[in-house]
Amino acid sequence: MAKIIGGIGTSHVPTIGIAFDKGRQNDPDWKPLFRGYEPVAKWLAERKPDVLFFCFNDHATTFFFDHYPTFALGVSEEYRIADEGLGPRPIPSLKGHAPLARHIARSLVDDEFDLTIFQDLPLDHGLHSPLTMMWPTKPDWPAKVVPLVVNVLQHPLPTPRRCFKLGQFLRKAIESYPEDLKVAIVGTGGLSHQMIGERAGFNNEKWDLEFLELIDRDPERLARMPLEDYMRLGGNEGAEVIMWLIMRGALAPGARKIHQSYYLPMTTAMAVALFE
Amino acid sequence: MAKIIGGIGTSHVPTIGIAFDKGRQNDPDWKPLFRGYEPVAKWLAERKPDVLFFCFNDHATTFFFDHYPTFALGVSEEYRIADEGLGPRPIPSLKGHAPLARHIARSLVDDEFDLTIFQDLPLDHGLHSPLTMMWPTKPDWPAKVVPLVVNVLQHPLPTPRRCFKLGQFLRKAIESYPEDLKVAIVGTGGLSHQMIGERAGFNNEKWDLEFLELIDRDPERLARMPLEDYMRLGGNEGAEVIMWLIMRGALAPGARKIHQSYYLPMTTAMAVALFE
Amino acid sequence: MKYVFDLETSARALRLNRFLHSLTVASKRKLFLERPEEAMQGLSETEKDMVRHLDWKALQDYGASFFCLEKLARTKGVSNPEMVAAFRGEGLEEFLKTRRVPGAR
Amino acid sequence: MKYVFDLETSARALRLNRFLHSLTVASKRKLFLERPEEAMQGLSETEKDMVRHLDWKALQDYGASFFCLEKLARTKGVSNPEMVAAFRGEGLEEFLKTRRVPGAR
Ligand SMILES: [Fe+3]
Ligand SMILES: [Fe+3]
Repeated sequence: MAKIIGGIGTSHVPTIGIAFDKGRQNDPDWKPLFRGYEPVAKWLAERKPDVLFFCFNDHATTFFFDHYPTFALGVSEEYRIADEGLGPRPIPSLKGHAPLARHIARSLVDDEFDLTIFQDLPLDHGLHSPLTMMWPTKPDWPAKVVPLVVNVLQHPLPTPRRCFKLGQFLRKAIESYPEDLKVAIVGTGGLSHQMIGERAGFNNEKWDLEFLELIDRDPERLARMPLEDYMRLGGNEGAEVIMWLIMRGALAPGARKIHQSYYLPMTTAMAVALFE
Repeated sequence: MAKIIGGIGTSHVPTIGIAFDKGRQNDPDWKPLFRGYEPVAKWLAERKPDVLFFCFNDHATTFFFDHYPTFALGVSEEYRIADEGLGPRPIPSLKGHAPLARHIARSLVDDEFDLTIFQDLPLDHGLHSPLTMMWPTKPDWPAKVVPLVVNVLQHPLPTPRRCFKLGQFLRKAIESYPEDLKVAIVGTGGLSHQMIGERAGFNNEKWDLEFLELIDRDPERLARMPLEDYMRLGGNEGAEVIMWLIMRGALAPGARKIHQSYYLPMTTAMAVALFE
Repeated sequence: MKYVFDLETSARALRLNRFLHSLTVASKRKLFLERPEEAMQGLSETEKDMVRHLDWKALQDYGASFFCLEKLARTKGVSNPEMVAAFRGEGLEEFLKTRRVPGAR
Repeated sequence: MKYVFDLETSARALRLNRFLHSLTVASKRKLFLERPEEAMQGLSETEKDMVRHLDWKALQDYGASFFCLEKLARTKGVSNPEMVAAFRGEGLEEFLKTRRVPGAR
């Protein structure tokens, strides 16, 4: 049977990917960020999950507002790297675990999650800007992904409670897959930032650290918070951390945070946390 | 406050629309079909709903399998008529009630329905082949629509139970809309037919009549039936009658069927029923 | 064979279904009717051959969605009863004999 | 103004956002860079003018999604901090003074 071996929460700021592509690992401005991901990369290299289940959002790249899903699950064997205006990043196409993804689709739809199913579409930095901090790209990706795209752009967004519940049923879906697979769940987004309006540039380090504590110790409390509170505390765009709740909901209730890093250089608080 | 004044269940066979466009109202082969819709057209002309909320499916016309939603709600002011291979039907563009549709979107997403939202996309015969049997097209449509597109094509499909529950929460959504509007709900699809495989051409009149009885008297029982039973009893494509359950779920529990017509000329059993 | 259009079938026949679906665009239909080989570029030889011969049963068994096949049928002036008859392994006239109102199509 | 990208905003600015989104296609970017007026055909005069002047604040207030604006910014070589500064009504240098690591962009 497939097994969830742990979870990762991570920012997905596009500049993370650009810093990687430009080889800024030792640039003093970026070094603290790269250092923060090292324990996660090491954990992945040692624990060798067969699949990373990625909860992230597309940034009006592949999905446009004429047809916009709340939760869209990818079921392809392969995903191209999307062009976001600078041409695709120079990294390999992603390998999808299609049989697991299709099993998850069946299980979640049966449990009354109204998924959109997608295939043969390219994926944007929401997935692969954090991925290159954690997984080698050469000679190729070490294993496969299953992408879940979440609407955090066009309101109404799914409620935090719905995200947490989706995680809980995702666990059931994965654990009922007959093949022996090791799966890690990745929740992306945040932490605090606001890119628009007079409050653009807003951050809230106090809330960020509280969030990093609650996602470990009391995710149910986060699940009960209305989305408006996330927007007020973490900024309009910072509310995307509800995607961490999907990851947290999929972990065993007794899972614990074993690593955390936080870096706030520019407009978005960049964080990574590892749960086991 | 908005109010649900009744419901309509109807087939959406494409030939219904073609028979209408070719003026076959008095052709002996089609006359029984047109007669069956007359009481419904009369009811609509008398009760004058401001909005028809339409539960139907797209037939791989507007939505393709690279990005396929379970439930997609339209929120546009206007919808073009789709080209399904013969050019668009010669009928006016549909007028959408965008403010009501957006209110429903917010209410349903808040109640944990994971809707896809669409706008500025054309609609196919799933909606307008029955519509032209019930509403005048000249000088223009008499009122507005809100379209809900349901996946009944690519498995996994939503469960019958989920469809019924969606109807119940749709009722809550509509009744909480502040403006005084009269809304009728239309559920489309079926009845028995199978278009593929060795069993292509299959019908089951006995099951059809039972379904027409249960949707009136015991929709909860229909909601408990697994999808496989619908496919076995009504044919693979006939299982699309689960969309009638959304309509039925949105009606007051005490609503009763006040008209029914059934005609099985060719491959699909064509039915229409009116509830108040 | 169960003929349920599931995610496995959908993935397997995605390229073919995408071609069939593209016939909802008037300019694609025109190209296909006038220069079919050019319109079918990108399909495999097997796929092209089934389309060339309007081999409805083979297309279905390969994984074509009935609703995508309808686009090809409309483009080529073929009715649904003709397709249904082909799936049953019958001719149209034979199939129509099993129907209550053979004229209603 | 709350700057929540809701369904009302989305509908109001759909045409503009569709144009911005189209810049994810390399050939559209090329056309826009070489013959902007041709690429902007279909936009209203107001919309064209905001794009011509890269008036980030006006585009935002009109209903452009930040994530669609990012496509225009990448195409024109503008960074996110420049856009954020414009939304705040500041110059880039002024904005960077408020940041902990001004080089990290
Ligand atoms: Fe994001
Ligand atoms: Fe149908």
